[in-house]
Amino acid sequence: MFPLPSAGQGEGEGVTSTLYHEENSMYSDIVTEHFKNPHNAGEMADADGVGDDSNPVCGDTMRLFIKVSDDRIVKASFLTRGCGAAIAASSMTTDMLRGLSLQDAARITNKDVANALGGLPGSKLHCSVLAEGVIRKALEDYHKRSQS
Amino acid sequence: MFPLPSAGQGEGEGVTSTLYHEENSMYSDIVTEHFKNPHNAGEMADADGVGDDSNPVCGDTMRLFIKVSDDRIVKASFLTRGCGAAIAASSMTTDMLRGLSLQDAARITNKDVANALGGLPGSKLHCSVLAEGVIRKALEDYHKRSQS
Amino acid sequence: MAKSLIYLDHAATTAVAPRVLEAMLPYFSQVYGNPSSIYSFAQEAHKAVDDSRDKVAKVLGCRPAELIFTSGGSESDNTALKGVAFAASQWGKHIITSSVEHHAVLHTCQYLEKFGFEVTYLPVDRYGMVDPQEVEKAITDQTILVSIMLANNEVGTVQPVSDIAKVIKVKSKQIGHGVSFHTDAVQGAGALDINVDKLGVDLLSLSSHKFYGPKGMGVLYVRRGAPFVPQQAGGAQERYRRAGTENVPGIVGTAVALEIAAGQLESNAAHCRTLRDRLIEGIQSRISHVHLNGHPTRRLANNANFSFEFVEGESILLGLDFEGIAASSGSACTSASLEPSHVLMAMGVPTDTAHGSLRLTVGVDNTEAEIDRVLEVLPGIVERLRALSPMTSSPSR
Amino acid sequence: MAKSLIYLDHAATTAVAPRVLEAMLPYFSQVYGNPSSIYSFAQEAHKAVDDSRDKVAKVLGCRPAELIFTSGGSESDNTALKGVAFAASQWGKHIITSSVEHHAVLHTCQYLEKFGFEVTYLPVDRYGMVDPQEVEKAITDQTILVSIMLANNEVGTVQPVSDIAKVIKVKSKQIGHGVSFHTDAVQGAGALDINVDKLGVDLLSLSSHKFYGPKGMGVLYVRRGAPFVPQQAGGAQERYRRAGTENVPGIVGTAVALEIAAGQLESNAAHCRTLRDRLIEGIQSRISHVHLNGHPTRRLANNANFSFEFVEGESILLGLDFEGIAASSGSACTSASLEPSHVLMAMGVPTDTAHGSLRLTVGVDNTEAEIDRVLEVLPGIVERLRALSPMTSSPSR
Ligand SMILES: Cc1ncc(COP(=O)(O)O)c(C=O)c1O
Ligand SMILES: Cc1ncc(COP(=O)(O)O)c(C=O)c1O
Repeated sequence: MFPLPSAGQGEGEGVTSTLYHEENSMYSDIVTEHFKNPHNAGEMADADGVGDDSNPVCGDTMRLFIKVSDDRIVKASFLTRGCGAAIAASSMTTDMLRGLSLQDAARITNKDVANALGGLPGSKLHCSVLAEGVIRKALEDYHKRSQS
Repeated sequence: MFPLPSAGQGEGEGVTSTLYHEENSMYSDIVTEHFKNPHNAGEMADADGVGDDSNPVCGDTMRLFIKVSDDRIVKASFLTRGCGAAIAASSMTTDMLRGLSLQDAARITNKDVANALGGLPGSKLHCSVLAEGVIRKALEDYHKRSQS
Repeated sequence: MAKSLIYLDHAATTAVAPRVLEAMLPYFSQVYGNPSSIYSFAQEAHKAVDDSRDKVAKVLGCRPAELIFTSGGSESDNTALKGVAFAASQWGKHIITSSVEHHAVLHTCQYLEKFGFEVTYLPVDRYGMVDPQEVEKAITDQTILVSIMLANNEVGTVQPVSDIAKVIKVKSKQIGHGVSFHTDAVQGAGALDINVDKLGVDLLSLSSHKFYGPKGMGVLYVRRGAPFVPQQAGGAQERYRRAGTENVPGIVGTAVALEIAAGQLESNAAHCRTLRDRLIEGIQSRISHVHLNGHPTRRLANNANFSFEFVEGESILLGLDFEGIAASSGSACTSASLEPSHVLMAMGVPTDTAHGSLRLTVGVDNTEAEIDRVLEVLPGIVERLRALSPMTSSPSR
Repeated sequence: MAKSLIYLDHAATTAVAPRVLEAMLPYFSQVYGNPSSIYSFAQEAHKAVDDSRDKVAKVLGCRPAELIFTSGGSESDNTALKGVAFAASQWGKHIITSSVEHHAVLHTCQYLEKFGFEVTYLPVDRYGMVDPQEVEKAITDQTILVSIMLANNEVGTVQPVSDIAKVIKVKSKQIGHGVSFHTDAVQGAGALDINVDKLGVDLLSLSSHKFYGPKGMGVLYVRRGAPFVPQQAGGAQERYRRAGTENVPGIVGTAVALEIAAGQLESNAAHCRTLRDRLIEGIQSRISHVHLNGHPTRRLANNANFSFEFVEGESILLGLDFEGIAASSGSACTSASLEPSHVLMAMGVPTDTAHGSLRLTVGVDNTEAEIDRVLEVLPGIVERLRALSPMTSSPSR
């Protein structure tokens, strides 16, 4: 009468492996500092590219603004609704972008952002993924605008 | 594939109700005293009746000797291999029997023995049952002998 | 740890009260005997367990033998549900619970689903309340168990448990077999009357660290005669219902803590209610675009739960943390699951709003000055975060 | 409690060591945060749990993530068996264990039998040893789990666990699917090497109060990749493998106790062996009709277990108790079940002899003087009881 518990209950179950926050003894000093005093926060009225992204599950929402001159990012700013890691990742991203060529900017990965932050807890890595997302979208937006 | 756990696993399962030793905050002072200094211990060479009984599960074994005169028990002694409660119950039983008419002796129940001991823990009540058993058997033995 | 910590997360856990710790201490290294051993030294420990059981029974208004000491609220919930389900399955395999239960109940239901049980997850209204009539409607002749919490851990809503009990009793007669009623009273202990007969429940879960007792200790009440299969097999402890050498200091601490909590129920509630209301009024008057989650009146005396629009709950927590204030959130980002609080979702709170939730739960040691400090710093934190938010083009702050 | 208590029941439980209690104390009322909370105050508790896990992992030679903190040896055993059985049942429903396991294993097997699992209870030899070849023979293509204890709690016999592991590995390849190997190492911790790779086990149970840690705490090791369904559902604690707010002081105490135990393994064993051998020799030379139960050499350094003919074990215990000596028995009358020890029965000890069993288990704090005191009083106690016994018409005492 009691059927076999259906598959996916074993160790392999996604939930067990992805959500473990063993390393999550919370945030590095860099994250804390960027959260407390975010760099380059705010709208940029004269942006050349804007990237919007959000994580449908956790609801974090980022908007990245870039100002480009001679294929180089001369200014970047952000608006973010999200957890401490999301805000710090946004702030760090704007710092990292400033002065980069568009090519180099396109090469920034979520790992780079997380590393620059001195690491992120496992359950917060999706925040750096979001940062990578808005970089790509802002660059796309810039390219689209400059083509038209 | 997993069948219903078979019946008898619920609360009613004998094991749950009978073996609880909640009250078993161990022995009364009377039990302790009788265990330390058992009364009327030892074989009685000239007994008029001997009763043997044992509990097949816990292995406790009692032997009760009685000396009868004018339908009255004038002396009782015991040999017991058993726990503290069993030894104390044996000792108490010999005390209780002394001076009783055979009729009154036949009326002694395990409850009487347990009560006289100031109570027994639930898991030790079977020791007083054993005491009742040897009384009956010793009386039977006496009657059998006196008939022959 | 800042010396000036303002602890406003009593629903998450509480400190062991000094009197409780004091009562526990002798049982670690002095009266350390195993309660199952027969020599007199160990019988002291045995007696401590018995006495503690008596104390807890007094608070719950039950027999000592109806209590099982467990390792916490989660074990109590798991054991209650599995214990009844596996014992009563000959009558049916249908379980009713609510969509706002603690995960210890909900995930156990999911576990049982894999064994062929069917579970109805009842909806709640916008305040998080279960409607007893919904329970009534949901009961079928296959129903064996209903589990509805006494008070919600996130939003503090107090459920109409005794009304639900009445409904179950009537229905149970109609369908011709018993329907056991379990309540997760983990958040109710120390705040509400948990007399099992007044509540009308057959099983009830407690977790000691929620009422100034030790972590890793709980209680499960199982009414005499209720169907129950023990879920931890082994030795004869707890009347064969929960094997394992007893956590003697934990049991002693649980009983003392519950006794104190029950004795101070009224005064604690009054103290907490004053602070909570000061918090609610202060926040609502100082910050715009804020919603109080949970029931306006039928809520735990110590619980204030808000949603702040345009911002994320964890970032508020972090902001408070840097001010030495400990709070909680039902927001996605504080949990490993990333999902927004299932409780707020069930209450129909919009996802975006749910993400901005903050829970402040006060306790016996909190002061008005502490509340005022929160009211001083919180508006600035929210304002700052809203300034960062892409959702507030120009929200009226 | 007599001041002069001579405690010789370390297999039943031990006192929390002073250093262990000291390490635990801050986590009751000071660093009391809930490890799942995100503010810095609670992260201190989180870190304490992480650090403790690392310490335990070091002793077991495993990854920290392979450890689950539980509420004791019984929970560890129950969880190990059910966790594997319910996860691996697609490969088969056959479990192998021995007839001398602790009830936490045996009764869990019986629980699983009600879910359609089949259990083979292997016999042991007269010393209580399991033969690895018997394990080999018992494995079928339906076998998913073998559970054999590291050392027996009653007679101290140490099982050939690593040999059994080898046999299982070979057979497992033949039948084409994994066979998980669990060992109940509750009596082994602090006495034997419990490195999981050297032992070759996939799951291993510990109980903290057996090695001078707190009661109500245990550890379950589950090798990465082993089939496992969590048995306590709810929050995300312990990697979703065991829900419930962590018993932080208990976890800290467990780790410190295990660290100390592992560090003093050799010296403790030597100390205990000396006392134990003094006890064994002294008793055998002073009392007739006495048998040493268990293996003459492959036994725990601290365990001495005897059967005294013609008398009942509990009465000896009681006699010793009045002399301030705490001991244990496998005799019927000390257990609620009345049955004589299933371990002695499985070893083929005659029922009558089994009833007269006495277990003395020494510990780090025992002294030679204490042993000598036992040797002084025990012969008189046995003699007195034999004089009362109907079985000794005139035994040569
Ligand atoms: C071998 C063995 N396994 C399991 C247990 C159970 O441990 P606990 O009572 O701490 O749950 C014990 C101790 O009683 C034991 O000796
Ligand atoms: C309502 C409710 N039920 C159950 C639990 C689980 O309790 P514990 O974490 O002590 O196992 C909690 C607390 O986390 C709770 O708030």
